[in-house]
Amino acid sequence: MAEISFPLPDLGEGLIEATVLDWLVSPGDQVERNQPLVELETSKSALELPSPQAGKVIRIHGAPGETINVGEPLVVFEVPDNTAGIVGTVPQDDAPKRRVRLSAVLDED
Amino acid sequence: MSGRHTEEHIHTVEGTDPHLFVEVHEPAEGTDTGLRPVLLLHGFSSSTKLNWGDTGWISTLKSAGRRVITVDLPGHGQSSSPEDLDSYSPSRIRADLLQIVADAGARPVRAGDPASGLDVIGYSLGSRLAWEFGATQPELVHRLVLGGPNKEDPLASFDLAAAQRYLADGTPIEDESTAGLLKMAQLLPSNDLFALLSLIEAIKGEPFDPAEAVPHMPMLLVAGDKDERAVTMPELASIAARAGGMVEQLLVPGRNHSNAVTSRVFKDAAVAFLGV
Amino acid sequence: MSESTTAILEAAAATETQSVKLSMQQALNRALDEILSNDPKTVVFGEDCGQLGGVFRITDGLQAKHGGSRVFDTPLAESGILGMSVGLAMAGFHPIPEVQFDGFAYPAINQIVCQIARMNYRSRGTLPMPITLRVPSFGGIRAPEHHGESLEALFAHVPGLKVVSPSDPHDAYHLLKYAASRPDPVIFMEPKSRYWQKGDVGTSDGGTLTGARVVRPGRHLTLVAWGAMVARCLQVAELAAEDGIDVEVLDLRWLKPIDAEALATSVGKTRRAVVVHEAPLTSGLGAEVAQLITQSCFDTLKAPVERVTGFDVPYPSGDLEDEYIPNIDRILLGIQRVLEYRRG
Amino acid sequence: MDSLLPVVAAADAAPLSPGQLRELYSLMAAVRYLDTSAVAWQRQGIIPGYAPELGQEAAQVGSAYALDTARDFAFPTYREMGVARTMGVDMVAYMSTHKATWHGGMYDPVASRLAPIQAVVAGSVLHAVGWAHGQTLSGEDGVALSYFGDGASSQGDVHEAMNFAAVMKAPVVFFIQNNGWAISVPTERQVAGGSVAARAAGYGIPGIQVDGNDVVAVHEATRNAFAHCRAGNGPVVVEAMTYRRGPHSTADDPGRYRSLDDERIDAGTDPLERLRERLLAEGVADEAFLTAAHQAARAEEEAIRAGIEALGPRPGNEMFDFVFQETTPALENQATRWREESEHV
Repeated sequence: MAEISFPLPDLGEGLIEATVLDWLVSPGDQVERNQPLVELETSKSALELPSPQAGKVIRIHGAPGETINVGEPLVVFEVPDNTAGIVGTVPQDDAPKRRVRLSAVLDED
Repeated sequence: MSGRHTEEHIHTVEGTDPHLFVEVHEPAEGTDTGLRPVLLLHGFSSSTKLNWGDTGWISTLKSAGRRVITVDLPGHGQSSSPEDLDSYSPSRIRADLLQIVADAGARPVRAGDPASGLDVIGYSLGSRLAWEFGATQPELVHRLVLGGPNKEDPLASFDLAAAQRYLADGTPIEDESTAGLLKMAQLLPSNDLFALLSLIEAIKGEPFDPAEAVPHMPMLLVAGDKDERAVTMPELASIAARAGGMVEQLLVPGRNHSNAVTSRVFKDAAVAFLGV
Repeated sequence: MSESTTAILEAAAATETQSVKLSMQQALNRALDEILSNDPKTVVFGEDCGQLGGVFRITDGLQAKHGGSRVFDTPLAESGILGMSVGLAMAGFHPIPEVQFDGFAYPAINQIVCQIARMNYRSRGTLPMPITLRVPSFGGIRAPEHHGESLEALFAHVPGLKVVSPSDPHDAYHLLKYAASRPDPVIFMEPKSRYWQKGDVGTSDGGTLTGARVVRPGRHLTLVAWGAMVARCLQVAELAAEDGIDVEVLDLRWLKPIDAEALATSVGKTRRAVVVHEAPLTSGLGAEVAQLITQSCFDTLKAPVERVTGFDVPYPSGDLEDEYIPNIDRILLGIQRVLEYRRG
Repeated sequence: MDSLLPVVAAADAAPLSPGQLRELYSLMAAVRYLDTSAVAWQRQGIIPGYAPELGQEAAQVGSAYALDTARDFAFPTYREMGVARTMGVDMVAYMSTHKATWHGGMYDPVASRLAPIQAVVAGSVLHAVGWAHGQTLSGEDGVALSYFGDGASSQGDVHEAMNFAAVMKAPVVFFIQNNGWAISVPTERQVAGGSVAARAAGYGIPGIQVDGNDVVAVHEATRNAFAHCRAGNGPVVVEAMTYRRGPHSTADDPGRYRSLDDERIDAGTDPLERLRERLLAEGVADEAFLTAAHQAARAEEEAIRAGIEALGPRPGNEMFDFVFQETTPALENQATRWREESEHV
């Protein structure tokens, strides 16, 4: 499993920080891409930040009322690091199964 | 942005087309409740995007199976900024809204038909417009949700002359409310200050008088418990109740006028209140 | 590159360990990163190679680190990607293009066969083609049509091309760096079913990078394989050991040039050989390998060289993949046929 | 002919001087003489085959004359003898491809800035795009000049090349000699959409058509296209409308698909004759100059023919020597086997 940190993005028009209003997810939650993660307030507006990706939330940064700077970690996801490409599945190395038994007399000449 | 862009609609009101930016957002796939559309009216110096998009309202309503009509008020968001003052007057805006929702398919309420009628959610200035729209369109509007509402429009007491002096030569504005509203408007570089001042001037010509026309449909009033602009919400509630309407009030703990709008408590209450 | 990969690599660098545990995906990513850092003339490109980092994430993070002019997305046109590589090589660059899936090398065959393979020859050595064409190859991931093919014989048959396929993360890392450092075009066939398994990658020393490699020594029989089949042959060798048969596994690695000497040495010792590949039987590289072994070991061979391969059918759908790709029992049966063979 | 190119491209370019006009004539005369002679060489058994470009002298000489061999690079097919001659390529080394000496000819493509001769006619169009993108990546200002014909324009690689070049804003001049014929198939049954230049619009790049039999017009159009590319504006399509007056190759019989009358009507005025009349009318050259130019062309052809006749086959070991930069054991073994079994020393 790999961790992917999602930093507070630039929320537009030169904002450098945002205040956490309320978290909409908790560590351990499996979230989908675009699912609301957190309510934030900037000097200009309040907004809901959608998740940039699917994954399991393992850490969140900033309790309600705390301020986070743009670029600082906001949420850390855990994602499987062996996802297949756009098609197919990741093969598993299962214990080898056999039906055939070798039965040969080796003439060691 | 999903949604059908209907800017090509050609109906004019009073002979002119106000060029308001309208979008219709269909319910999320597989969730359609078949309920009437919801019209969203944003606040002063905001926009559909800021007030309803970024805050998660549109996606929340879509996920709840609702069809959503959004409109940027004149001089806001992606709507144009007409030069004539009349385009900004609340009465003209109400007329435009009526045309827009009709074009978007809203039909008068018919008993037993959940698809008929129109629900309206407003915030701040949008709540004032929603109140008046409900009061003047009793056959169309089914329910109202008013966020951050005030019995007097703060824009009515805006010191326009002081604002213009400040913009011209930097003379400080004495009135705190005026200074605050102007600061808010200036924070967003995309705002058209001329248009916003025109809107204020037009509103001053038609100040909000909630008792003059009172909506009779059920309404939900919501504000942050730290919202200083909505301290008169209980008075508004009693005006509506006295007129015989069913009124519910909700205070969102810890929130003020600018950040109550994203609150899940607010959204959940609105979705439940309108989901009948 | 994911945060964990970076962390692993940084930890390795900090303690100066000689090896790190990486998947082939991560090993290839790291090799490309180092090639880009060390050779300013390298350019990495293909469909979705830039922003997305490739559909298998082999180029993940490289555009952000090395810039959009060195790692970039191309339009969806394989002939264009390879033809452009020719021009870039003519302009002095060292292109590392990617064909997203093996089956999409077919639309680029003209540029690969008529141009990349021949420009050095046509120009009498004045226009070398130092192009490393990365091709996610072979089956095993239940992918749709054209997303799992075994084209090694096709490429190996073309004069002017070299062909290599790593079987584990260590070789993937070192062979890619080696291939990219050479002046001739190399088709680099990445066994996509092995992208995710981790292995030790010795970062300081790659060992010998030309020729084949004995991945398991044995006395009684040589299994010759490459790409994803090497891991399967290693499993077979362990099972054969249970039955008292000591199997040597030779990873051919280079499919052109084939290491004839390694074949002679291994089979000269074991005197029995089975060659295993995913590609169809007829005119597959197994025939070439069998001929090379026969040439060098005819006098001492105890049995004809056996081939355990895919069939002469289009690469089948995922549901039939296990029926097509040589499985453990089919390889064991091939071994049994060789062991049972008696002259006359 | 219409042009979508910005006027700025041509603004700083002076008109061709009398000296340059005379040089163009000398080049075209040399090319005409060598071209017609090469057909004769084939009849005489000096070379096994040749692809004539009779009638395309203005298109080839006029376009290549705009190329700066210090920084640009040309990508030919196999019918660009006039381009090679204009670029100053050693013509014995160039014509050796038609002697069947070596596929790409014996000239040095790197030094001469002319890519090896190419029989897959659209193959090199993508190479031009790659080379041009390399100029962008290196921050250099070279321009790739890609030659192909109306026939090659049917190849998918030409579409991919134009799309890639447009997406990457690569400095490429796609120079099409529309000579009316892809072997036996006329343009109207080869090129949909009216013209090759018309396709440029689909890629959002300028496409111009030019009278390919007017060397001055061809030169100016190409020069403007180069300026457009060099200014960082991306690729340009130039379609020179000309006529293949001869057969496709010395093995081709045009009588099977067009009549002599067709040829007379469709070919228009001979481009060499057109330039001659212009030079005389404008007083840029006199009969003495023209006579001298033809004498020089003849002398040049004789020297080239002597060089070609003297050209023996390449040593057989070169078959093996140029496959790779780093040969393989198998190839070495084969070379050894060949030497032992086949080399006649």
